[in-house]
Amino acid sequence: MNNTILEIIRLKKTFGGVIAVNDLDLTVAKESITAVIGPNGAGKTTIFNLTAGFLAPTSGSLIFDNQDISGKKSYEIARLGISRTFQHVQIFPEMTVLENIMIGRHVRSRAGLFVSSLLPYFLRKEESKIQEDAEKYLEFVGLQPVSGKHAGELSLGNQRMVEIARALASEPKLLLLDEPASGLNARETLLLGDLINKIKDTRITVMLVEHDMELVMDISDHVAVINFGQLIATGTPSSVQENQDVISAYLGE
Amino acid sequence: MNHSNQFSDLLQFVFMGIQRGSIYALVAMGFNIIYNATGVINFAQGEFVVLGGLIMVSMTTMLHVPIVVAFFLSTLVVMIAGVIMERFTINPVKEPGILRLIIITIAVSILLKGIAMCIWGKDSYHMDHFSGDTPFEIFGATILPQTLWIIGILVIIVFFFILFFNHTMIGKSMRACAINRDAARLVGINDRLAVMYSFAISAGIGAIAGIIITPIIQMDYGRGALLGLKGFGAAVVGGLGNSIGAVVAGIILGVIEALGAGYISSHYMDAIALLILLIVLFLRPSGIMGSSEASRLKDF
Amino acid sequence: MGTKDYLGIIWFSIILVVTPFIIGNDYYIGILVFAAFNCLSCIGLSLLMGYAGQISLGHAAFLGIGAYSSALLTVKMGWSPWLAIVLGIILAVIMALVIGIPSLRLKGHYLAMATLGFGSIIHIVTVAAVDFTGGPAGISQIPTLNIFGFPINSDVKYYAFIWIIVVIGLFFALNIIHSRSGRALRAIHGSEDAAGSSGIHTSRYKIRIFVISAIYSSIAGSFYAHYVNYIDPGPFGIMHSVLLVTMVAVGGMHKVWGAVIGSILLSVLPEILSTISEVVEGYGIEYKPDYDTLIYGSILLAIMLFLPGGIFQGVGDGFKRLKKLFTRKTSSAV
Amino acid sequence: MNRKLFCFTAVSFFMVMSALTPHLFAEDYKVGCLFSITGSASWLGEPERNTAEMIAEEINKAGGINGHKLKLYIEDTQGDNTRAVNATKKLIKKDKVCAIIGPSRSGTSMAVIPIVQAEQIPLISCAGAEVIVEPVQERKWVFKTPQKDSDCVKRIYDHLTAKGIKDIGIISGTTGFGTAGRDQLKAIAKEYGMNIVADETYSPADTDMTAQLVKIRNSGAKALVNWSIVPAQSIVPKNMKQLKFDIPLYQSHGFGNVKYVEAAGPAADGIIFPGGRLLCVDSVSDDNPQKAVLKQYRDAYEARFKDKVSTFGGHAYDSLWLVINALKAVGDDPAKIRDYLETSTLVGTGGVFKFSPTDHNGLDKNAFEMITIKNGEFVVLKD
Repeated sequence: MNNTILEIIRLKKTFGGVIAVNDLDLTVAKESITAVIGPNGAGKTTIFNLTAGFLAPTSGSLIFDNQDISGKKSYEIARLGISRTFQHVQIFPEMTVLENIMIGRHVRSRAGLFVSSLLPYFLRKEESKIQEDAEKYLEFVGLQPVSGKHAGELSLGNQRMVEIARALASEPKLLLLDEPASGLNARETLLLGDLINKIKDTRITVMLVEHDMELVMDISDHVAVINFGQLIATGTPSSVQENQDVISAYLGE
Repeated sequence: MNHSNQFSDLLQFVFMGIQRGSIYALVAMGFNIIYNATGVINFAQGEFVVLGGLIMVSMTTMLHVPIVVAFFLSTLVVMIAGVIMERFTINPVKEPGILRLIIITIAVSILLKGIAMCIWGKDSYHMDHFSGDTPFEIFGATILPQTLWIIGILVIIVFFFILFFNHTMIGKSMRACAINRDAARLVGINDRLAVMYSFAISAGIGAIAGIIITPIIQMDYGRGALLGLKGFGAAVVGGLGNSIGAVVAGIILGVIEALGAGYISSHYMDAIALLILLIVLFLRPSGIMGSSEASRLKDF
Repeated sequence: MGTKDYLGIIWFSIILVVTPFIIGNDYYIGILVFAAFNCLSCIGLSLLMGYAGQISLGHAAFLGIGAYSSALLTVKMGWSPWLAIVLGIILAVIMALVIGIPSLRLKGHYLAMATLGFGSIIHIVTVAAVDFTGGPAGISQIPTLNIFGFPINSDVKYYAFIWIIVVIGLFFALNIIHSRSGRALRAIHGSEDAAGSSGIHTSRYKIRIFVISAIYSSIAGSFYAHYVNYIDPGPFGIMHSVLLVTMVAVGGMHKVWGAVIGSILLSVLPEILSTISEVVEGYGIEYKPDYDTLIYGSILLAIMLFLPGGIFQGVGDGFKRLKKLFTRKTSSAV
Repeated sequence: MNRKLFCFTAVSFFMVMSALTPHLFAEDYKVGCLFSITGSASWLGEPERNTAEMIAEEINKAGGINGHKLKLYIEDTQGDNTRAVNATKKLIKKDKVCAIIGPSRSGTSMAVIPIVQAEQIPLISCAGAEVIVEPVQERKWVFKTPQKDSDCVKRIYDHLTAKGIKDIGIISGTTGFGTAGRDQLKAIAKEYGMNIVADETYSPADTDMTAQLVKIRNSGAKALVNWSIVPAQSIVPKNMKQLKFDIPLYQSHGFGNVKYVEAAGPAADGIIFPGGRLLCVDSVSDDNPQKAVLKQYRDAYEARFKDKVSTFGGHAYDSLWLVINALKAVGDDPAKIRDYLETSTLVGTGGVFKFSPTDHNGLDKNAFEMITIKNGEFVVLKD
């Protein structure tokens, strides 16, 4: 139990009549890299959305760090220590790269709206601390050269890095990466793999949904295969690769 | 007061309500068609109604065009106005943020109002009823032939509406765009064209609403805002995007308004529909006929 | 607040101080007083539109709440105007919470609809509740303001007073934007999902900023009542709400400075138009104030289509381009 | 040069000059006008502006006022308070007018009163509400020409009393005019022993008043008074006809617009309302002192603007002539004009005015004529 950071128990989510996630059980080990794979429409992103609080489960529960988080709102879950990135990059295009990452420090700082409007001078210290911290994460993903640019002007690969840096800046225990390699070229994907390993080294658990099998097999400690909202196989990359159910799910019977 | 008298009063209020409500329903349908195609509330919807009414008045009283011909011509003119609006203000926008599109429709509504004021001035225009104004009596309550026209035309429009969206290629592709624009584009539907059609149809429905109500209310350039607002209320109460819901909600709103004016107070009549709009918005944002899950995913 | 904004405020204040000496005439100063009311409302509204990405089509109702609170409490109950203003603010906050909490919890632009309905209801109530608000006949003999026994009873005095208030309001607004909260607001505007996943309580921020923008309008409404000394429901209808949105959008909704510029520009526009009309009349072209509506609509539409960042950003970009052109030329010359 | 001749030439030159000066170099008399020419109440402002321009042209063609040209500064309030306040300031501070006529609406009049009181410029409002000139102590600089609401109510109640009707329903539009009338109807009812059994309202944008009328029908009212100035008022007679609700319908003087009669169609026939005599010039008896003025104004207006004359233009006519008479008598000093106005009399379109320090309206209930609609025309009611 102590080795588990996220435990998904009999999780179910339906949209109208469509069942997206069906009685799913899944555990994610601490400080591991766990990949969730499966054919399109298998319910992977729905699992992420449920975990990160963007959707409320129809039934079942999610235990994160010994705490039931099912049905909690996304901002609450973020405060508890789950950060995520999105399948379609969600950055703040009008803000600079540094500011984007400073947003990640939101949960680790306190200044309120009313004080900041009336007495901004008392908050100088905190503000410069936020910036200092953000710069560390900027360096971590290697984006210092573009720090002052508007995030919307960056290449997709760099935008992904901004997103990841922002997520890391909130000091999560669990990082959810939703198809981080989609849209990246081969070189960028390699760098991404290195980065994810680097993140793991900082003792953050990484859970990712990914279609790039090479990347998944390369970096994952565990792989969970989902089809029709159900878990059909789990294990090490190599064991999953040989699983008959997985092969038939991918190839179609 | 004896019972039959009370009943005839009630009936009278209901007639009044249905007449008002039918117009709200038509305006609401117009909102929905554009909403489904673009995800935007078209604030110029009320101006289509005004344009329809005013053009009809000019055609029948000044140019002496026969009513039936004028009816179709006025509708056509307003539909063209709708298409022009779409081609010149909605279509060219490259990165259509919802906020920006909303403000664009507000700008168009101001512009249309200004144009109407320049062409027709500020007088209110009245027009003869389609088939006389001798009321029929039903159980002690009276109903104008024009009201029957309004109800009849509403029914016909709803009928054609269902036919169009379920049984024609254009209608089906428009529906596909409303459900999932990306997917529709993938199967080769021109979504931009669908947006244009939606403006044409919604302008046409708005114009018809204006044409049929003008004999009763006297049309002037400034009526668009309130008609738009009430129709908007109907669209929300019926569930944004749900046109049949809008028709039901429009008539319910109209009847509640009339009953409110009749039994509670006429001083706050206009506030009643708006209050219902707010209550529905707060308690059931998906509308009385929509699913609550859907509203959470809506952009607007 | 950034250095640029400090410089901006200083320049703005200098312009404000110099202006009365240039224009001289009390009449024009009066127009600038009205511009100040719009400016104050628009600063609040731009926080909502530009930074929280929400649109309110009922802000004139908050003006009305401020104006009517001030008028009723001072005229009918003999309260001090300052106390009345505070009560107006409290009422505006309560109403903003009532409207904001349910509609801002939802994604998207439900606030636009709710405020539209709310704005009309407030307007209908001011018209219909004759015993309370005086109905369409309005409330007259609203006292002029006093600061420590010093009456603000001329246009010039009011000009000075109200623009000081605006500058203070501007200062607060700029502080908000450049704080942690302001960043959070901009993030919400950029991507609500990403903001949520970064631990930002999106709906709470949106509600707060909506409340703040309501406070700005309520204050503007109170000061309006004390300046004109008479109010009726006329200026608090939907059309004024739309005008305020127009001002913010024309000026540039992504910058508070845009709202300042937009509101001043559109407030003096009728004046400019009537001056132009006098000139063109000399050439036999008749211009009627009727066309004002057309011109407002056209300006708004043109800005939204071609300069979605508004005049403020448009002018800024123009300068940048010019600068680039200039530096390139000089460098190529060297 | 012969010295004597020089003296003679010089003296005669100065004499001729001084005789000519008022005509050649006299400063214009500046009068401000505040009319809601555009916007929602343009039907008031347009005839007012037309009338004022017509009179000014006439006066200037005839050589002006004591040799001074009459110059009008016409401002459009658009029926909006803010604009009205701005425009008033402009007239007083930029154009330096000596008197102001207008505004057209009661609300805008109320909004500008504090300014003219403070700046001490006489204002003759063209709007209906009585509060504009009352209490007179607080309205030193404010006058108005339209007939009083209370007099209109009295004429209606006189007529009802003569017919023996006591139970009445009232329905009014929710504008300044309608609300003021509603208050007066209720206030004066007791004096006449009237019993108001139903009190309904409708907004200017309303489209159907059957609900209100059914309520009035159920209240047992024997007559209905419809008090409004907006176009929506013509829906009331139409709805009554639709409901086959057949009791006498009285309107206020706000019905005095041919367009409303046209909009109501045949349903308008038989409506009774107290109105200015301008509406029914031809059926006013020849011995009425106003007849000549009415006929002259109507003919001039209709010939020039190809539009039916309205009582609203008449209010501007009366206001401007009051100012012109004052200018003739005392010149363009605002304080003198004000003092003169308080003693003015005028046979105008709205009635025979007799102003006094306690009466800044100068009209009584005889300013109204009971008018009815016959075949879509206004005629004097004879019974």
